[in-house]
Amino acid sequence: MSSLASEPINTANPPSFYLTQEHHPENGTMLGFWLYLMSDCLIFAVLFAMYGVLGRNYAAGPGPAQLFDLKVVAINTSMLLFSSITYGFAMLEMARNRQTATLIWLAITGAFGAAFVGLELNEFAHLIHDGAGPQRSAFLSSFFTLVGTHGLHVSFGIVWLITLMTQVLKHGLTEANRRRLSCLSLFWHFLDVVWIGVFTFVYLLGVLR
Amino acid sequence: MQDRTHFMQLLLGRLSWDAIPLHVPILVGTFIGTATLGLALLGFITYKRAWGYLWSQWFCSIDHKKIGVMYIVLGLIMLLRGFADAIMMRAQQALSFGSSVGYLPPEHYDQVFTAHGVIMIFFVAMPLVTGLMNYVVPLQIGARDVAFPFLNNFSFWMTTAGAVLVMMSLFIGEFARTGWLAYPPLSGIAYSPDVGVDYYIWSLQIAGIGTLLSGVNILATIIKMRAPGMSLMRMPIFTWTALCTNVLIVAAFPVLTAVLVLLSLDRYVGTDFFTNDFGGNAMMYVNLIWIWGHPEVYILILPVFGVFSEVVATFSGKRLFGYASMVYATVVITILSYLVWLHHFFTMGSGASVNSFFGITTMIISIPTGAKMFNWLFTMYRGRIRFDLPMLWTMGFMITFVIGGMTGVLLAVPPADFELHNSLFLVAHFHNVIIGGVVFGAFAGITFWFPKATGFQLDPFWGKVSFWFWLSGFWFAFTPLYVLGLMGVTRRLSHFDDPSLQIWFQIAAFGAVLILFGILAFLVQLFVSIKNRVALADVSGDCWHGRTLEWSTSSPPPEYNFAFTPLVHDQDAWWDMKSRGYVRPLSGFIPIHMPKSTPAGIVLAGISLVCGFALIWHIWWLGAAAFFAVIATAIAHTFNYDRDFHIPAEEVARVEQARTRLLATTV
Amino acid sequence: MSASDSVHAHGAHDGHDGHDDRHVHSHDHGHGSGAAHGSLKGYLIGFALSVLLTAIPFWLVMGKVFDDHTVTIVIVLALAAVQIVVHMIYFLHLNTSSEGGWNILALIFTMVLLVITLAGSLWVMYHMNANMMPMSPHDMREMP
Amino acid sequence: MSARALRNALLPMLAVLIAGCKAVVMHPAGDIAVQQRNLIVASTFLMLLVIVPVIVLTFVFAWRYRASNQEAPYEPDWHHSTQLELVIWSAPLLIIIALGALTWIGTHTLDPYRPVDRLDVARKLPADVKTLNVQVVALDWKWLFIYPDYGIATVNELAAPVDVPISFQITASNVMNSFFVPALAGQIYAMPGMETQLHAVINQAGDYEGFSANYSGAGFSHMRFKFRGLSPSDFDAWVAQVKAGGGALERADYLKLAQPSENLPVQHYAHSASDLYDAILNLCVEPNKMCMRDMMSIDARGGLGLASVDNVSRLAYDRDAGARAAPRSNYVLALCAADRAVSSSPAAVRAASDSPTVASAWAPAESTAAAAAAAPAPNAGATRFAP
Repeated sequence: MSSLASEPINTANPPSFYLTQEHHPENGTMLGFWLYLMSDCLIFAVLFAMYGVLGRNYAAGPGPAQLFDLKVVAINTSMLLFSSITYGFAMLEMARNRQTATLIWLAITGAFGAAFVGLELNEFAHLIHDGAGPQRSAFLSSFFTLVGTHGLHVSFGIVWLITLMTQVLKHGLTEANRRRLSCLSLFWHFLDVVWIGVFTFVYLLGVLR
Repeated sequence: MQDRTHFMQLLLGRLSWDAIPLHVPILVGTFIGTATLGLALLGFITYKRAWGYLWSQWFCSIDHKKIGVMYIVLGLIMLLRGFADAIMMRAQQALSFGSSVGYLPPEHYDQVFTAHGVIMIFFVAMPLVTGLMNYVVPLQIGARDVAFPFLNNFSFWMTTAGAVLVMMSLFIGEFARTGWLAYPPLSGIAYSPDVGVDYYIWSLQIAGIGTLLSGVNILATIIKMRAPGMSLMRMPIFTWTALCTNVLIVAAFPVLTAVLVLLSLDRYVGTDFFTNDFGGNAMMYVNLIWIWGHPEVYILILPVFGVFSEVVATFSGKRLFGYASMVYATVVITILSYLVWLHHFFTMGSGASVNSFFGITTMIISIPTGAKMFNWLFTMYRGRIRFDLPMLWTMGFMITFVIGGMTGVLLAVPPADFELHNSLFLVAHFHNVIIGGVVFGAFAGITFWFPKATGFQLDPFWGKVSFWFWLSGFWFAFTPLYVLGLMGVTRRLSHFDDPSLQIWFQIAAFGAVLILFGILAFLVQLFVSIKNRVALADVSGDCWHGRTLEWSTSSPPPEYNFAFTPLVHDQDAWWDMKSRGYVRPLSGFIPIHMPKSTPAGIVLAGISLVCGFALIWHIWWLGAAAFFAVIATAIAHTFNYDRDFHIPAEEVARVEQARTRLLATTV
Repeated sequence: MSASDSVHAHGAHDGHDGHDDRHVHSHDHGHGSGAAHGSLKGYLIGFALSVLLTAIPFWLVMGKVFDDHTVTIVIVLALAAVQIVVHMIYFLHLNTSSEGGWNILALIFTMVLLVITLAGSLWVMYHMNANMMPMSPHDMREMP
Repeated sequence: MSARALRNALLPMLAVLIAGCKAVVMHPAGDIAVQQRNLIVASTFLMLLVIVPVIVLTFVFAWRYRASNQEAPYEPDWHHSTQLELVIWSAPLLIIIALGALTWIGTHTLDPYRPVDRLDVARKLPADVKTLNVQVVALDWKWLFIYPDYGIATVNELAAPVDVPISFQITASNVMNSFFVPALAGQIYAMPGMETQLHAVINQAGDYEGFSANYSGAGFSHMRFKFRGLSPSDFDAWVAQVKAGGGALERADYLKLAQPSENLPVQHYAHSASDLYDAILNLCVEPNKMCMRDMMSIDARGGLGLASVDNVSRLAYDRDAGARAAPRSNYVLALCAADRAVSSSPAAVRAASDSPTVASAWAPAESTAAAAAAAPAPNAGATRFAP
């Protein structure tokens, strides 16, 4: 934050008051996207707070210990972790300007993401089938909403991934596409971070109760 | 027959002819009036063959100046609606005593006060401050546009879509009858099974997306696009307050979005967040919505603090006193505003330690606010104060706002709040800060920058008429409410038994009429000024002897704002330039890189509106279709890589030469 | 919809400023797109750490390693916190200099608000529940 | 300037009006409200210490440094003064420190949950005084007062003897309200399934206004009651009169009473079921509902597991019965929920509503332990992946 300190004003010779060349301010996309992520982070904060407050209101119904299968969650988590590293590989290939390799890694990332969403949907379907749907108790409401919102983000990320792959195919690794891939990279890894919170607070600590 | 009704339900959801309130004469009258005016306006535009112009030059425009103006127009139009609600309430409360029940039945009156609150906060105050920030911030930091110009256009149209949805509730169905924050369980499906709360939810969600994105946008603009040399501590104070405001927007609106999602899940899916059933907890809603709600108050007031700072410095002909402490005060308020939310529900029953913690944090906010007040005072000290319209509004603010601040701190004392919470005293308090602060500030800002936006000044006579009506109207309307609050009269009542209260409500109604004259005088002022625009014209671009960069360019500024990006050497950059012999460049123009207009924003917002409407009425097929259409349109939009162009150097030269000629005529 | 569709895609212009050659030959400095792309080594370290930091808590809980739940809870929470930091550094490439420090500033600010929202809500709601819920004092003590 | 002249002319009139009106918050009749009033006055005075100078300075500076006054000094570049800044920040700071101390003490002494410890500023609490207990229920749109010490109940009328501490237990039937008698003490919310408390004392006999201060729907404006401060002998006479009047408030009568209604006249019940308030608070007045207390008790022990997953009708308080208007058919609800009504899973059969576990939830006070004892151990429920 060095810019906070104002520089001494040069009063010696009449200074120049304008640029004669076109001014190119730094591109704000990455920053803007980061700010969006921060706001998204607060949406999750609310959902976590909701889970924190209502997470033990089982309404005389089942609690986490009876509902969650940690094996499934572990597999799910590994899907997301793998997708993270493969997205990383895609970014590295992008930096090397290798379009096909980038696309392949992106596709693998998308597949892992889809597997994650699929497993999660399967879990939800089981719960609902057992009668432990989001309407059963405040605990289940906040569980479904928190985990579902994360899943929705991942699904949205997959749609976005496919869109970007199409755009890379069409226009190549242009500057704009690189920036978009970087944004999605932030988004994707951000979802990992949220998932760390989810599997810790909801699943692991839930089962421990 | 059975199949057919089932089919109709699938096709139209809950929507039927019953939803049109043909049996309510007030609404039918309003509808006829609105429709007539609307048709007249549409006819006028058609007659003038202005559709193409409006579409290409305004609706699709991504020029921050035009979007800023459109925000302000939206805010002013919605002010008329919000004020109509206000005067209806004042009339009802002045009439409805003893055997008289007034003219509004409770189910209508309850919609009126809910709509008044929602509209005034979300669709009047927010567009007005967002509009000012949109218009002024890029000019003040010497930028050509905002960081994400398309997003800006989209944000505006989303806000408008939310406003349209609220207006639709007037004629199709009903609005919420829950108060402006829609506390559950009252707003839950069990106690509000009709469409009102759904209108509330979806209009706020749609507008909220716009607000959030516009927050991100202006934030990125201020951080990334300042002119060379403009360090943070050289930013104009309005830009500083805009920075803090948008930090608050980005950090607070997600909470609102999330809370409303949870409420809508309760209503649509049958979850149990805020219900009495299955372990839900309605207090959590109150807790969460105020985590958004309190910063929201500062989202409204901070930018107008910036406006007042600019106005006081300009019209006192002085540098702002205590720039640094003003900045620190703003930052401190920004952070503290997150630590006070519980003071809105001291009476919900949390313990004494919780209550006193939040009470004291609330009081601490008044320290930086007080410091700001003194800074303005000492800016006036040893100045040469010109009492033009913006300064008048500022003076009105300084006198009015301190009283509101005082009653605010009073309400922050929990035991005092136990007596005054939910009373008319509270109503008087927040109108005192919102009218005395936000509304006066918006008018100060509008009258201050109007000549910049249009190239001619506002008529001072009608402006003064408007100001005095507003000021006296405010005091007439709200002093009685303070008194009534001390008499133990609570808010949101549609009928009273005690005849001795009536005189106070009549005085308050009289005050509302004065405010009505204030609004009318403002409209007359606009009309008269446009009519006399040649006489009121300002060709200098610097009619107030301004201090910041927006006054260095022409009025109205060219599309590209500045022919050359300014270099900043001091806090009051333009004042510094003027006092050190700045000479306007007349040659050497270069092509300027600019973003292109696009209809994507208005289209996306339009489809979102359809989506919201469909969800309100449970027209599931349409809602789903509109949702996928929004996604598809957004994706399609990202395939458009052709988003910018260059204004050729010759064009820039032509515009600048025209200004040179104009300037020569006046010297 | 996303912030990615900035119109100020200055890529082409950045090129005019004499960076053309650099642009073609070296992309690993993340020129233009603002964020560093990281390195293979960084990603692998991050991945290995994450796997470790994920596996341990799952093992602790699923294998019922400690009898005392409190110990497990503390360790699990600590590991989660570490893993979040690992992700931030190795995957999100967050450091004090990215975007002129604004990224980390925004993150810190968000974290502060996050703590306020979470801790504040829990504190407030705990008091409310303690004061108002129709439970016996005994049951209340059972609550976390 | 004419508007200001008008205002000046009207100010005396306002003063007369204020003097004439009954500003109950400024002239309360109960010690708690008196202390709250004192706090209001003291904090206002503290703040005026800074507000008045600001307003005066605003006018003085505006007049003295007006542009037409060329004699006033003009220093366009004067913009900083460390001493002045110190004053600017420290003056409000000092006032807030004083106000903060006042707040901290005031909030703790006037905590509504804290029993009163004096009758008024001059009189201590007599040793032999017996607190009057009142159970308050906010209904749609009237107030029910139950006097457990006397076994009586009233609607829209609350009576209490002068100089006797009153302990209110406050709840609501379905939505949030706020219980407020300005002359007696500050308000506190009344919320369904929750109990707030208020302690107060009335010092002067008389009839006072009481009402709901938190908007609760269409009949809100008429949700008012009389609060009668009576001398001890008058109060005893009043109780006797209520008892003589007959009428009983049993659960069925309560359910009838709880139906939405407006402008209900005062009603007296000579007898009120002793466990009624507890049932209202726990949302289990209707015989087939599980009490909130039992639900929470079960939850505190980890819930009932999958076995009771279909045990839902006993937990829906608003959804079927309590609601003011029947909710319309909800398609999403129908789509997402497993069809509980016709569920034939063994779990559903086990958790049929006559299972001993939950049937005992009927009697609230005693059932807690029973329900908990009968509940299966939290981890005993089969996980859904078990064969």
